Amino acid sequence: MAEGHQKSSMSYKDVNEDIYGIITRSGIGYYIICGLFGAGAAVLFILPWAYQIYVGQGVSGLNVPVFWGIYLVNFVFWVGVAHAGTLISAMLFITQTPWRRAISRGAETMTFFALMLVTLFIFIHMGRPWNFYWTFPYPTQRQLWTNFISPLTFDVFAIGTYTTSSIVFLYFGLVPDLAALSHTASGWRKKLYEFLSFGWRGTDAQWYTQNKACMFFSAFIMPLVVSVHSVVSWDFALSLVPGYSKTVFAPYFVTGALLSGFAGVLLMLSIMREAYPVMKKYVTDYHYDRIGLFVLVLSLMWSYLTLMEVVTGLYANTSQEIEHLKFKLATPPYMQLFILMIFCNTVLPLVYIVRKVRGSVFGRFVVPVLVLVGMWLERYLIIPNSLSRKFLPWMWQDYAPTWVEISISLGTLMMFISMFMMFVKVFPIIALFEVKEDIGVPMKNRKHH
Amino acid sequence: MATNSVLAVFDHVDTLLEAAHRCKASGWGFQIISPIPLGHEIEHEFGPRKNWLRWFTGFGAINGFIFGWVVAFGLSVLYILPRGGKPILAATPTLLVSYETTILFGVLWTLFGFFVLCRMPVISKKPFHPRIAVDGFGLLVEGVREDNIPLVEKILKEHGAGEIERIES
Amino acid sequence: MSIFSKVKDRLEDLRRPGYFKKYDHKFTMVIDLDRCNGCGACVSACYAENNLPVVGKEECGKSRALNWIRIERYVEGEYPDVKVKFIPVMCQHCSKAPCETACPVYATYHNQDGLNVQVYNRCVGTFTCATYCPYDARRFNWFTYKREKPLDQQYNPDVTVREMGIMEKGTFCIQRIRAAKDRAKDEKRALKDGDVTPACAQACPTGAMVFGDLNDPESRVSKLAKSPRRFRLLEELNTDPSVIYLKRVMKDGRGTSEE
Amino acid sequence: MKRRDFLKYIGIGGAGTGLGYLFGKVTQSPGNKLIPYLIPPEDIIPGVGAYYATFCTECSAGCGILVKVMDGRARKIEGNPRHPVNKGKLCMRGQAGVQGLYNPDRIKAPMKRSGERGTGQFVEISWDDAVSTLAKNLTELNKKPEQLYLLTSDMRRRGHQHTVASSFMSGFGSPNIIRHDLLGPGNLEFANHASMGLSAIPHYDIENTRYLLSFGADFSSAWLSPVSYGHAYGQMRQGGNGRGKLVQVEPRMSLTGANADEWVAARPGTEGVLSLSIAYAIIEKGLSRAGDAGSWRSALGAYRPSEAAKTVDVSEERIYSLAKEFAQARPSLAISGGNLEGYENGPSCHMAVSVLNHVAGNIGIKGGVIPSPEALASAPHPMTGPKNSLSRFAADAEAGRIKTLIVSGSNPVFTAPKAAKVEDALAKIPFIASFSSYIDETTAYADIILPPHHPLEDWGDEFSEPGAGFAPATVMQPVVSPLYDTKGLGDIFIMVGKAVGGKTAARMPSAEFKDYLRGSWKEMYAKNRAMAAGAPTFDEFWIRTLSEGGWWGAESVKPRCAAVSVHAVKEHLSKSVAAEFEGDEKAYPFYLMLYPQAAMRDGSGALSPWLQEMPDPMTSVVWGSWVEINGKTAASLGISEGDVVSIESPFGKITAQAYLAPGIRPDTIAVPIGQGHRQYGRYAKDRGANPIEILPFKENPKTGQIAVNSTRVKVTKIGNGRLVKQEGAARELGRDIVKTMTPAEFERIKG
Amino acid sequence: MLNIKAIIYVAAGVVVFGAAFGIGYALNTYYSPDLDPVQPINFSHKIHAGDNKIPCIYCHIYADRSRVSGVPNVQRCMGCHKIIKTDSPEIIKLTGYWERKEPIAWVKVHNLPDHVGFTHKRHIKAGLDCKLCHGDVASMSRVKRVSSLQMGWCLNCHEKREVVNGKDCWTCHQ
Repeated sequence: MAEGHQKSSMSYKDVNEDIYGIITRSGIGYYIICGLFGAGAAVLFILPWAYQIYVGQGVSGLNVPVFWGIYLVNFVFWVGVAHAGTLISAMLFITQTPWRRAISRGAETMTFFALMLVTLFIFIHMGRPWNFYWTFPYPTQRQLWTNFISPLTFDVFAIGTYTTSSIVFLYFGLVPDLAALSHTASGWRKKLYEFLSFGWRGTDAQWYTQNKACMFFSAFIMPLVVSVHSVVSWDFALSLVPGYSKTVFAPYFVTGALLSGFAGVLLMLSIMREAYPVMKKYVTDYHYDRIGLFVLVLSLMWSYLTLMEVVTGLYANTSQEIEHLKFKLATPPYMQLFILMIFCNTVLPLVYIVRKVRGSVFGRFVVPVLVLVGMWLERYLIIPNSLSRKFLPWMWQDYAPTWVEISISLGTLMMFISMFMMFVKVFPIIALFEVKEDIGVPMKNRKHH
Repeated sequence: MATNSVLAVFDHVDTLLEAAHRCKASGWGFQIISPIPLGHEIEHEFGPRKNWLRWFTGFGAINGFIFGWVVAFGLSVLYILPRGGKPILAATPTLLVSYETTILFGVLWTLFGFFVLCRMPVISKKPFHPRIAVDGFGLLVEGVREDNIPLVEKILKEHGAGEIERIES
Repeated sequence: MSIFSKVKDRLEDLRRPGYFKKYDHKFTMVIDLDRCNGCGACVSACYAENNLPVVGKEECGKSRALNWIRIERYVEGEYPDVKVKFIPVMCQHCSKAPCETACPVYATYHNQDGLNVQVYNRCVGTFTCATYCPYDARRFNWFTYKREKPLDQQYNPDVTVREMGIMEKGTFCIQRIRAAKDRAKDEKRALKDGDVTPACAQACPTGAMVFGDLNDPESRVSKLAKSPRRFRLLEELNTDPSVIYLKRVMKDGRGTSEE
Repeated sequence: MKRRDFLKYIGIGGAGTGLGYLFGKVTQSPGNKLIPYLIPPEDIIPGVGAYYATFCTECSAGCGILVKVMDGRARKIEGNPRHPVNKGKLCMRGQAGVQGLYNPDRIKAPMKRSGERGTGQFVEISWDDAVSTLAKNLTELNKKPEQLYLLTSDMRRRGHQHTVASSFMSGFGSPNIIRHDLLGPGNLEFANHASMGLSAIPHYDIENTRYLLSFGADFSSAWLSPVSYGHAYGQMRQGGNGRGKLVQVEPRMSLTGANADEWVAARPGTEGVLSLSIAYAIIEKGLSRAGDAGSWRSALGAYRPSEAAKTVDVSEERIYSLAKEFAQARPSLAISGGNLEGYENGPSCHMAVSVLNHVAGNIGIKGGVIPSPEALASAPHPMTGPKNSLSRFAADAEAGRIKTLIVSGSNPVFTAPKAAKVEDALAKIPFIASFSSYIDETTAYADIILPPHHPLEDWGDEFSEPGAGFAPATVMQPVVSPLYDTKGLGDIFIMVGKAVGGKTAARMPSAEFKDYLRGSWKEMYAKNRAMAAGAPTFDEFWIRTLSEGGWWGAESVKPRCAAVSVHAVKEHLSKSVAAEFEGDEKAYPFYLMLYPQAAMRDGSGALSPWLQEMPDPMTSVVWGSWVEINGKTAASLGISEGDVVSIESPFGKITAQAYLAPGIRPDTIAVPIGQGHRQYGRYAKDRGANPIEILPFKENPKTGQIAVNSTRVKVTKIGNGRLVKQEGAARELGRDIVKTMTPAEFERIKG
Repeated sequence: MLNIKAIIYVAAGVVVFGAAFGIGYALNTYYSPDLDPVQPINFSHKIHAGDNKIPCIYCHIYADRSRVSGVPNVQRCMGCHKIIKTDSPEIIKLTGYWERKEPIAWVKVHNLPDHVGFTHKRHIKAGLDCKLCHGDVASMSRVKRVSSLQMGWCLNCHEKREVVNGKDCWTCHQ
C-alpha cells in the first residue's frame, strides 16, 4: 500500500513512542534555541512595533506614492506560505494520496502560524491599529457597518474564513492523536490533551464522522485556497495602478503562493528531520521526491505566468505600463533583484528534474530557501515597485525599507520559528493515527486486500 | 432490565470483525473502538453506512451563502453611503463575500455536526481501554443481558480477544 | 401592488450607480491653466485654512509633505526651446472615485454635494485609498505633527487637527461649504453661486480657479465647463473628476486636431 | 461551591469590573475645563469668525488684507476684495503673515545684550529700563547729535510710522537716515525719473496689453507687486479681450519666463542692448509710433540688430521678428526688472526699455505704461534723507563718526555683501539699539532691543504707489491684542523721544501714536475733498475706513504725461548698456545670477515654516537653497543633481546643492536669495547658503542699489548629496497629462 | 477522562468576568463622576432656571448665534449678584473670583471630541428645546449629563426628525 515506505516493520507501539518522544525528549539545547528565537522576536519585532505604534507609521520607509511597503510584501508572502499546508492536506486527502500522511500535520501547522503572521501584518501596516476592529462588520451604536465593495473587506472575510478553517482542520486531525496521547502523557500535557480531545475514544461512528468531516473540509478548502489568494491579489488588481491592474494576477498569485508554500513545507521537513532523526523513519526520500516534483511543476507554471505578466504590459504598450516595466526590469537595483528572482524561481527549481537532486542536501535545503527568497522578491517587485511609478510622473518616488520594517520582518520570522518549535513541544507534529494507518491494519489470518 | 456491556481488546482486526459478526448474529449491539479509522474494513464487512453530517454541512453552507447576501446587501442599505459611483446593492462583490461565508459557515457547521455526531464533549465516563490508544482494537458489546455475559466473554475469547472487561452500566 | 412597486422603485434606486438620482449640488472647480502662473499662493492658502502641518526638511526629503494641493510642473524640450507647464493638482473629487471603493470602513465616500469626503475619525489607515488614487492626492499623517507654540494659536477651529495614522486630502474647503449652507439657511434661501470659495480659489492671484455648483446652469463653473478648452486630468481612467482644467494655449501646444 | 472558589470568582469579578471601568475611562473623552471670559469683549462671539481689515507688510506692494479673527486669535489672512491693489487675492508670502505674528522666536520683551556682539544672546529687561538706557545714551550725544544714525528700510517708507521716525531724527538734530533695501526698485525709480520724468513707479497696464515684452521682470513671483500683476496677467491671458502674448527676456528662466510664450535667453547683462536693438529695428522697419523716430535712429545707431545680435546672443532674425510683433501688437508693453535691477548699470538698462516703450508708442496709453496720477494731497511725505548709502555708513562707522545706531526694519548684515564690511562697521559703533521683532543678524549686534508690535498688532498706514485712477490710502489696525510685552513702532519712537526731552520731545506727537494717526487722517480728510464723499463727518469716514481697510480715490485722476526724449537719456546710454561682471572670464567661467523667490524675497520670509516648506515653483526645492545649472554644463563638469558644489567668486565662496535646470543658459548659474541665515530664529538658522556674501560691493552711487548680478564665478563639485525637493520627474513622457492647444486653434474656437 | 468540572469552572469564570466587565463599563459610562462633576461654585440650575424661571438664553447668550452656547461670564453673574443674596457662601465665592479678576474654571459636563462639529445655532434655530439633549436642567441642582452624546444617539434623532442630509458624515464631523 505504502509505496516506498520501509515502515511495515514498525509496530503501532513504536509509532506512539516515537511521536511522544518528539514531544518530550529534547535536549536543553532545543529549548535554548527556541528561547533565543523567542527573545529575538521580542527584541526585533515587539519592541520596534511598539515604537512604531507609539511614534507613528512614519518610522517605516513609506512615502507618498509608495504607501505599501514590505509589510504588505510580508503579508502576501505569508499568505502564500500558508497555502501549501491546507492544500497538501485537502487535495491529497481527497485523492487519498498516502504520502500525505506523514507530512500533513507539519504542513497544517505551518499554515496556522503563517496565517497568524498574516493577520499580524495587517495590523502592523495599519496607521491606527488600535481601531482594527472597525473593519469587521459588527453592530455598534454608530450604526455604521463596513464597506462590502472594498477589496479589503473581501480580505477580512477571506482571511478570516481561511484562518478559521485552517484551525478547524488542524484541530480535526489532532483530536484522535490527542486522545491517544492523553493515555501516554503525564502532567499538564495530559490535562491539556484530555481537555482538547473532548473525550474522543475512537469508536467506529466517531471515526466515520471524522473521516466524513475531513472530506467535507477538503472539499471546502480547495476552492477556499484559490479564493483566498485571488482575493489577496484583488487588493492590487482592483486598483488602477499600472503594474497592479492585471487580470493575470489571480492565477499568478495562487501559483506563486503554492510554489512558496511547497518550498516552505520542504524546508520545514528538512529542518525537522535534522532536529529529530526519528522523523527520518516517517519522512523519507519518497516525500522529497513527490514535493520536489510539485515544486518543479509549480515553478514552471509560475514562470509562464511571470512571462505573461510582463508580456501583457508590453502588449498594452501604454506609457504607464512601459515606464513601470522599465523601472522594474531595467533600473538598478530592481533589475538585479528581478534577475535574482528569475534565477531563484525559474532556473533553480529545474534541478529537481534530476531525481537524485530531489533527495540531496542541495535539493532539501538550498533550493527551497532560495525559492522562498525569490517569491518574497516577486512580491517586493510588484507591491512597492508599481507604486513608485504611478500616473503622474511628478509624484514618482522610490522606496527603501527602514530598519524598523526590516527588524519587524525578521522578528516575525523568528516568532514564527519559535512558535513552531514550541508547538512541536506540545502537540504531535506527525499525525499519529495516519501514520498507523500507513503501516497497515494488523491482520491475523486474511491478507488485507 | 439491567443490561451490561463487555469490552474486549483484540490484537488483530480480522479476528475482531469475526467476533463482531458473531455478536451481530446473536442480536447484541456492538461498537468497534480503534486507534485508526477502520471505515474501509467495516464497510467491507457490514456494508455501507451513512450519517447526518452532510446535512449539517449543507445547512451551514446554504446558511452561509444566504448570510453573505443578507449581510452585504442588508448592511449596505442600513446606512447608505455611495462610494465610487458603484450601486449600493452591488452583486459581484457580494458574491465574493458570500462565497467566503458559505465556506465559513459550512466549516463551522461541520465542526458542530462533528461534535454532535461524535457525542462530544463526553460528560460521563465511557468504556475504554488504554491499549486502544496504542495498538489494541476494542470491541464493545452492548445490550447484553446480565446472564449472557459469560457467553459473550466466551465467544470473544474464542476469537482471540486479549483483555476482557465487564462494564457496569 | 403599490407596496410592490415601491419596493421595486427602491431596489432600482439602490441599483443605480452612485445611488443619488441627482446630487443636491455638484461642486466643481474649473482651473484655467492659461491663467495659472504657478505662483503657489493656493498651496499656502491651503496650509493656512486647513491646519496642514509642516513636516520639516527630513520628512519632505522622504516625500511626506502634507500638501493637499500641489503645483506640478512639466517641462518639455531642451535648452533653448524649453516649455514649462504648470498644473495645480488636488483631490479631484471623482464621481467614480477608486479610493471610495477601496476603504473598508467607509472613511471615504461620496456625499450629496458631489464631494468625495474623508472622515478622519473613521480612518484606520489601511493606505488602500491612497494607493488606488491615480492622482496621488492623498496625504497621510505619518506622525502626530505638533505646531510649536504659539504657532498653534493660528489653527482654524473649523477644521480638526488630525492625529497620526489618518489619511487626508483636499476637501474643497468643506467647512466653508457648510458655513455657506448655514448662512443660506439663516437667510432662508438656496445656496447661490459665489457663496462658497475654497481657500485656494480665494487666494489665486490670477483668478485661474473658479469654484461653484455644476448643477446650477447659471453658475460661472457651468459656463466655463462648456469651454472647448476643457479637459480633465487622466480622463482616460474614467474616474469622472470634478476638477475641470482648461487647456493652456502654447506656441507648440498639442492640438485636438483629431476632432 | 467551595469557599475558595467563591473567593476566586470574587477576584475575577473584581478584576473584570476594574478593567471594564478603566476601559470605559479610556474610551470616554476626558472632560476638560470651560473657562469663560471674565468680562466679554463686545464684538467677539465665541466660535464665530470676525474679519478685520488692515494691510500686508510682507513686501512693499501694500496689498489690503482681511484677517480672520476667531476667539481673539488671528486665524487666517485673506485678500481684501475691496482693495484696488490686490482685489481680494493674496500671495503665499501674505498668507504666511500670521506665522510672523505667532513665530516662536519672536522677541517677547525688551532685551539687553548679555553675550558677545553677534552671538544673539540677550536677557529680558523692562520697558522703563530699555527706554531710559537708550534715552540716556542719546542725551550724551547732545553736543553732536549727528552722531546718531538711523538704519532703516525702503519698505513702507510712506506711512506715518516713518513720519514719526523722521521727526524723531530731525528733532534730535541728526540728518543721518540710512536706508538700505536689497530688492528695492531704486534703479527703476531713478530710470523712470530720468527718462520719463516720473517721480513714482508708473502703472504697467499688463491687464490690457496684447503683447508684453518683459526684460527680466519676474512679476509672477517677486517683482514690485506680484499679486496685482498676477491678477493682471490672468486678465491679459483670458480676460475676454483677446489673449495677450508674453515674451520674457532673461538668461535664467524665472517663473514668469516659464509662463511666457517665448523665452529669449539673452546673454546676462545685455538685455538693455537687446531692448535698444529692438527699438532700432522698429524704427528701421518704419513701425515706430514715436514722433521723434528720426532722432532716435541716429541715437541708437550703435545698436543695429546685425551688430547687437552677437553681443546679445539672440539671432538677428529673432530681433526683427520680436520688433515686428512688438510694434504691430496694439497695445504692447515692455517692462524691466529682476536681473536688470541687479546689474551695476541697472538704470541704463531700465532706460533702454523706456526707450523701447517710447519708440513703440506705449507710454500713456491703455495697455501700456501709464504714469501715475498725483498722490493724495497732504499724504505724508516719503521718508527723505541720504539715499541708500551703505558705503557711506560703513565709512562713517570706520571713522568713528557713528556713536549710536538705531536699526529699524533693515538687516544689512544679511543683505549686504561681505565686501561691504557691515559687520566691521557695526563692531565699531559704541551703542546699537534695534527695533526688531526677531533676532536677525543685525539685531544680534545690538546692545538693546526694543521690540515693536507685529504689524497685525499695530497701528499704521500706507500710501501705496498710485495706480491708474486711484491713490490708495490704507490703514493698519491691530487685529489682535498684543501677544507679548511689545509696543507699537510709532509709540517706541514717541516714548524714546519724550524720554530724551528737549527739542526731540517737542517734535514728537503729544498723544499716543494711535491718536496721532487719527489726527493726521483727520487733517488729510479736511484737505481732500474726494475723501469726504459719502462721509459727511470724519468719525463716519474713520469708521468706514477702518472697516473697509482704507480709502482709495473714488474720482479717477488724470495721469500725467510722460515721454522719453533723446536728450534725457543720452547721457545714460552713451556708455555701453551691457553690464560689467567682476572676475576673469577664464578663471570664473559662469555668470552668477541671484534672484529673489516669492517666498523668501530678501530673506525675511525664512522665519516662516510654511514658506520654508513651500516648494519653489521652478525647482520644487524646500527648506534650503540650491544652485541652478544647465544640464549640459553640469554634465561637462561631472555634476549631477543634488551634488554639493562650491561656488567661488573673487570675493568668497559658498557651497550649495546643484539643481539641473532645463531653463538656464549654459554660461550662467543662478542661486536664490533668502537662505543662509546665521540668526533669525529656529526655522531660518543655518539653512542653505547666502549667496549675497560672495558678491562684490558695488553700490550704484545715484540710486544706492547694490548690484546683485555683478560677478562671475567658478563651480566645482565637492561632494554628493540628495536635494530635498518635491518633484519626482518633471517630464510628461508622452502621457500628455497637461493638455495644451495652439494659439491658432484657440483663435479658431473663439471665432 | 475529561475534566468536566474544569470546563464548567472556566465557563463560569468567563461569564463572571464578562458580566463584571459590563458592570464596570456601565458604571463608568453612566455613573462616572464626569457625568455630574463637582463644580468650583455650587451653582444650581434649579434655583435659576427652575424656581426663578430665567430663560436659558439669558445666560447662555451665544446659543442661537454660534456653535457654542457660551458659559456666562463672571460679569453677567455679578450683574445680579451684586444685589441679590450677596451673603450666601456660594455667592461670596463668586464675589471672590470677581474681585480677584479670575475667571471661573467650570468643569465641562457635555464634552464632545474635537472631530465633532456640533453647532448649537442650527439646533436652536430648528426649534429644538434645550431639554431634549440637556435634560430637565431646571430640576437639577447640580447639572448632570443625561444623554450619552454618542454618535448613535445623535443619528437616532436625526433619523426620527428626518433632518436633511442628517446622516451624512460631514454634517457633523469635521
